[in-house]
Amino acid sequence: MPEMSGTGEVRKLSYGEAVNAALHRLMEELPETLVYGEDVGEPGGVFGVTRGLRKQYGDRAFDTPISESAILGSAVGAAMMGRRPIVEIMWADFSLVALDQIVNQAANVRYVSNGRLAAPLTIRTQQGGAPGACAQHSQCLEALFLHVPGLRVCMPSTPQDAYDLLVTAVHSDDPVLVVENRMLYFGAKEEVRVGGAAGPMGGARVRRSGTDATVVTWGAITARVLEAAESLAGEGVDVEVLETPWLNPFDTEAVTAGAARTGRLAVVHEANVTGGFGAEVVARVTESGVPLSAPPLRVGTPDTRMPAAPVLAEALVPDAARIARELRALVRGAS
Amino acid sequence: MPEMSGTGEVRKLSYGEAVNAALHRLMEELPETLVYGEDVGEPGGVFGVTRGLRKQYGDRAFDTPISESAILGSAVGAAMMGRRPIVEIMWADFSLVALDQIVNQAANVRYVSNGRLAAPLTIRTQQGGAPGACAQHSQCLEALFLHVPGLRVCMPSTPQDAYDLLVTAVHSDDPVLVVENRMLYFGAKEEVRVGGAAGPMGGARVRRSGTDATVVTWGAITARVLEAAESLAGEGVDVEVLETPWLNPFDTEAVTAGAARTGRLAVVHEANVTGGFGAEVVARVTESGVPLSAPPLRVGTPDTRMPAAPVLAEALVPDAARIARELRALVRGAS
Amino acid sequence: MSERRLADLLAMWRIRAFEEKVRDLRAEGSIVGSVHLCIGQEAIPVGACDALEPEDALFATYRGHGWAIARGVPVTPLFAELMGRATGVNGGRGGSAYFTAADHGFHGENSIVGAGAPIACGAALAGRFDGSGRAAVTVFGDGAMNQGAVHEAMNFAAAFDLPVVFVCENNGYSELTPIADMVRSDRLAGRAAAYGMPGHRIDGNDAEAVRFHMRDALEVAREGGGPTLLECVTERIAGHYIGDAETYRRPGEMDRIRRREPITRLREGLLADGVPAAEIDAVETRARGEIDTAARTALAAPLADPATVKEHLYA
Amino acid sequence: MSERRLADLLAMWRIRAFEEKVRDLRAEGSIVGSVHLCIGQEAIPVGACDALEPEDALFATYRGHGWAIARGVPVTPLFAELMGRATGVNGGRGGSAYFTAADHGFHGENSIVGAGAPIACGAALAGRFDGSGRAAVTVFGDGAMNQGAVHEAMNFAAAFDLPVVFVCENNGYSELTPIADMVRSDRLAGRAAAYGMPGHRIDGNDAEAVRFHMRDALEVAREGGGPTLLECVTERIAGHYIGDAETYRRPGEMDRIRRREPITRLREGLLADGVPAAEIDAVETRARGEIDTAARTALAAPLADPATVKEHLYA
Ligand SMILES: Cc1ncc(C[n+]2csc(CCOP(=O)(O)OP(=O)(O)O)c2C)c(N)n1
Ligand SMILES: Cc1ncc(C[n+]2csc(CCOP(=O)(O)OP(=O)(O)O)c2C)c(N)n1
Ligand SMILES: [Mg+2]
Ligand SMILES: [Mg+2]
Repeated sequence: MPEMSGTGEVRKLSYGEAVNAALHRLMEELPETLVYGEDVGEPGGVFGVTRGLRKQYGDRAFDTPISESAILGSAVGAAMMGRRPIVEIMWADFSLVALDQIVNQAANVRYVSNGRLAAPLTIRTQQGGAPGACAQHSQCLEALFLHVPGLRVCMPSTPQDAYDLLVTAVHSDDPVLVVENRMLYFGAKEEVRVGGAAGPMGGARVRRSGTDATVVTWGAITARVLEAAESLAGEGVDVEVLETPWLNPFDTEAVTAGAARTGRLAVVHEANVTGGFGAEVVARVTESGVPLSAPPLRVGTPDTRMPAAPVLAEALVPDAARIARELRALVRGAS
Repeated sequence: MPEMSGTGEVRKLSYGEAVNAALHRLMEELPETLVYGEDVGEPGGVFGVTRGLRKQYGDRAFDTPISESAILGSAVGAAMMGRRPIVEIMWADFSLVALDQIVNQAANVRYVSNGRLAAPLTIRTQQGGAPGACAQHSQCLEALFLHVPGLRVCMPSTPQDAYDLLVTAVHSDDPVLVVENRMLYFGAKEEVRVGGAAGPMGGARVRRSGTDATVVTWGAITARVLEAAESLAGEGVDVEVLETPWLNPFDTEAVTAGAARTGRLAVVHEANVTGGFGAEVVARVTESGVPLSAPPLRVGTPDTRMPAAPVLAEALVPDAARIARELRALVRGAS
Repeated sequence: MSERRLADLLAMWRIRAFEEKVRDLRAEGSIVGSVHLCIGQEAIPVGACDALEPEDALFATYRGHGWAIARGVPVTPLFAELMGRATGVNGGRGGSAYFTAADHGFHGENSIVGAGAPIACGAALAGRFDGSGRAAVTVFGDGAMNQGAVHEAMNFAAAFDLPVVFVCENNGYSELTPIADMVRSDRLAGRAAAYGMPGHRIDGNDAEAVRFHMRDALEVAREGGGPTLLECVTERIAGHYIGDAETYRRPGEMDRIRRREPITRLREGLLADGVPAAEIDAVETRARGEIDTAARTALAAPLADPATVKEHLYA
Repeated sequence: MSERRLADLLAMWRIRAFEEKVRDLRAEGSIVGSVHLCIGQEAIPVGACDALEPEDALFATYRGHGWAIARGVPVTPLFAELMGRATGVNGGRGGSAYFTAADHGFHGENSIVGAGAPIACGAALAGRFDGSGRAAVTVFGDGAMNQGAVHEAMNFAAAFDLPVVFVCENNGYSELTPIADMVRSDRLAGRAAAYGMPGHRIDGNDAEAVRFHMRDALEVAREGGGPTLLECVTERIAGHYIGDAETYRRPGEMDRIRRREPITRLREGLLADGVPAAEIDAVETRARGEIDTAARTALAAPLADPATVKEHLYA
């Protein structure tokens, strides 16, 4: 029997199952929700994440043509009219054929109408590297969306956050982009508290406490950062790992406080370095005037396209060993 | 009679005329060039910048349907086959309907083919605020493109750079985005040296030397930064203004050296602050470990959409007075 | 019969007088920025909006002043919007190209070519679940027919039988470029067949013809028959935007356009039917009077308050 | 006559044997990542590529292994590419969905649906200036017909009379979704009329039919007549990607598909014409032999060198 509590029930779910559970709950509790996108209806999604919705909610969950502008644009229009569409862009890379509908349309509705109209749509997508994936199916594009005022963005990396953030996103009256990760969908099942009240946006998660440096990270690479941190602990290097699954709003205070406490800052993301959101984090902390005992550090994928051959891709995307090496140098001083 | 010299001829040209002169020269000296886009042929462009090309070069300059994916995609294909297309996206905002062709296509060709194919296209666009312009015609989007490895990006603000950078871009074997500005097109005529050899990419311009702070900037706002710097000079605050019209490649060394010299760093851009390229500049300088006597400063448009009413837009986009105020506080310490 | 035509005339004169006033205000500097007038195209919004119900959703383009007016948005807040007043429909944030007045079933202009078409599909889709019986109308130009988003929207609406009317105002030009040079056939209604939906090429300078076809299309839509494409053939008397030098006009073109334009035509028809000239002219006078008053009222309103400029970015 | 059909059979067997080997290599882990097989669709590339000249440019999709092979790209570097070898056509950087071999007139697969269509227009445009006489071919699926970029490309090519052949492989599905549910009519060739270009719905499981129509379309294109849309009706025997559970298949569907698939059909035709079974079976044996050797050679080549991973981002 699943454990019951005042704020819901605890279930053992993988990340993908947690997304699915959130979608079922949202369809149940918010009759305005619609779920649609390519293959999300009858087939239940190419990753199985929307399974069961079509059967249970009929026309409120459906498949679409391969028409990202129509998917996103119709979500903007339906949201303006009081629906809460949850649409899927199968890979973040594909959003680039229809970015106008996110940036020039969804993000503008509330502001330009002076608050008289709103577009509370949720866009679910997933991104990132996977063994053998090609250059057009590997990019981490969160930085593009984080430069767009009016659009909320989050990037859960745990089953609990996958559940919670999606619930918060769909309850929000703003357009929200939820960036998932296909490598996480089929990960280990974890205990997930489901059914509680929708939480607020924002906030950081202290995934590990430590005193020698504050390492800010988000997305699937969080696991590698934690692995690196554990291995460093064995050497006496003790870093704090702060995951920021909400990137807009971003918890600048938590990050700055962490950096102030430890005196060192690193940001690790899977996206390529130049123009990545890591730059924003570094800029915010250094602007704050917090004294750092070492220059801030960014760890990310070098500025290249993404090769398909695993041996090549692995040479680019930071792994735990490289992350540990760079953090060690940050704490101990460059060797 | 125009002054002649070994490296060309000097002419009095406005920014828009300088772009036009570069296009004429490129059509003349590189038979592989094509110039096309919406209204660029017969009408000579909505800003008159492509005037005369159709008459002079016939089919090599032409109008297109309102089909940005077809414009950009065909430029990728033509470039793969040895042409040097120079295509226009009328406003940078419109690139969002077809970003796929820039990011997933143009930027990938050389890398993914392991150097066996190339896509030497040049994309000309223009961006930024203008009195009364609406939210969908006002954005400064350079940061989006600067997060794309494989794509060169520049942003000239003077007639000479408008000429030189375009010549360099079209001579380059890489895809290059040249971001112009419609407010500059019809500015004052200046002496422009035309006809010299195509220069290399990159480099920074010391627009003003100074000892109290290094102010990095690009685009149309450079003029406001210089105005602010001049007004501060009267108060004894003496800042260096470094314009970086090439943003990829970016002259990190020049910027870091400047910051090392003056001990203070500011970045001013018209784009909104969060996720803007100013963050990257701050990150690069602080990562370098250059000691700064004050926290770095970013000045940009606050994170909002862009309102049409001039009185509202003016309250957002930094003017010389605000820039001066912020730089003064940087140098003198916050008041 | 002549009563309805006089009403059409008034509705068209309201739009034309508005646009002419806008041109004046722009010239004198009370309005700044890019403005796209619909002079010559007034019969389309007048005929079309007459067929709409209050719950229907209308999405126009930057050339949408006439659509806002025909939909019943009061002209004073429209003028105010153009002049950056706090009392503007968008509080000054939208400007000429982004009027929005959802409370009048006017869900916004749009200045990205083609972007309104998918959005309209969504409004229609919402109607399937909210019991409103809503139909959605999206307006765009001939040039927009070549934009990917419009194609996707048409197929999306057709595949799902969404109650959408796609109104293409074919005025022969995309900015400064003739549509005839950009397509093999500029009889654009024919494209509807690609999506299995009906398409009609109609006289866009005849409000009555537009009204008939719009009613018909809406009836089909509300009965579950899905979308229709209406290509409304028209011409703009004004340039693409205020300031357009119109060097692309061919000899005699403007004379021909002026002979065919909807107000002149309707006036001539009314005269031929025996309506006294004075009665007809009184319509123009009345419209101009209303418009003058509205413009003056708008001009007297306070400018948008910069202190509020960061509000409403998020909920 | 039976000679050409035997040549077609060999060409189709090469593709099928390649794809089946890929499936095995993927199962055993020598290939990793997402792979889209074209088993069942071989007649289209075989018929079409036979009509191409060396200077023509071909743009395929992620389901493009067969196109690369039919275009004459040697199979060893294709296997090598799939296995991340330095000797791969892209040095291992492209993988299954991004084969590129410009020196063989194969200008690349593409894994963004519809993106190749505008790019092909550019290759055709270039031919107008470089004296090559080049035509361009772009291949995409039924689902891609609903993507904005394809629409823009078709109009662009038609308006400018560009020598482009748009090859739509209508295999009835977009990933896991039947095209019939996503359009009002899944007879997609009819859409060509929207652009004023010819469109033909042809038997895509008959290499001879594809060859005929491709030749014809290329002739029109080279004579300045502009683009053609060829809807090649086919079915995929494999899933959308390796690993697809194919739960969307209807009862009896796979049996029907197997009866109609091009290799079985051609074999039966040859038998009916009196070609000895042994001669026919020898073709398969020969193809499998070549493929086995190529796969072994590729597997023995060195992996791509990580030290080179940052090269060739810029000129
Ligand atoms: C995606 C996009 N591309 C280009 C433009 C620039 N632009 C604004 S209006 C226009 C012409 C539109 O022509 P048409 O659709 O015929 O409408 P009309 O202006 O004639 O009413 C263009 C190209 C834009 N706003 N959006
Ligand atoms: C722009 C874009 N949207 C979605 C996808 C995901 N996707 C890959 S293949 C595919 C189905 C394509 O169907 P079809 O065009 O019929 O080609 P087929 O796979 O049947 O050959 C989809 C939706 C993509 N790659 N690109
Ligand atoms: Mg038009
Ligand atoms: Mg298909």
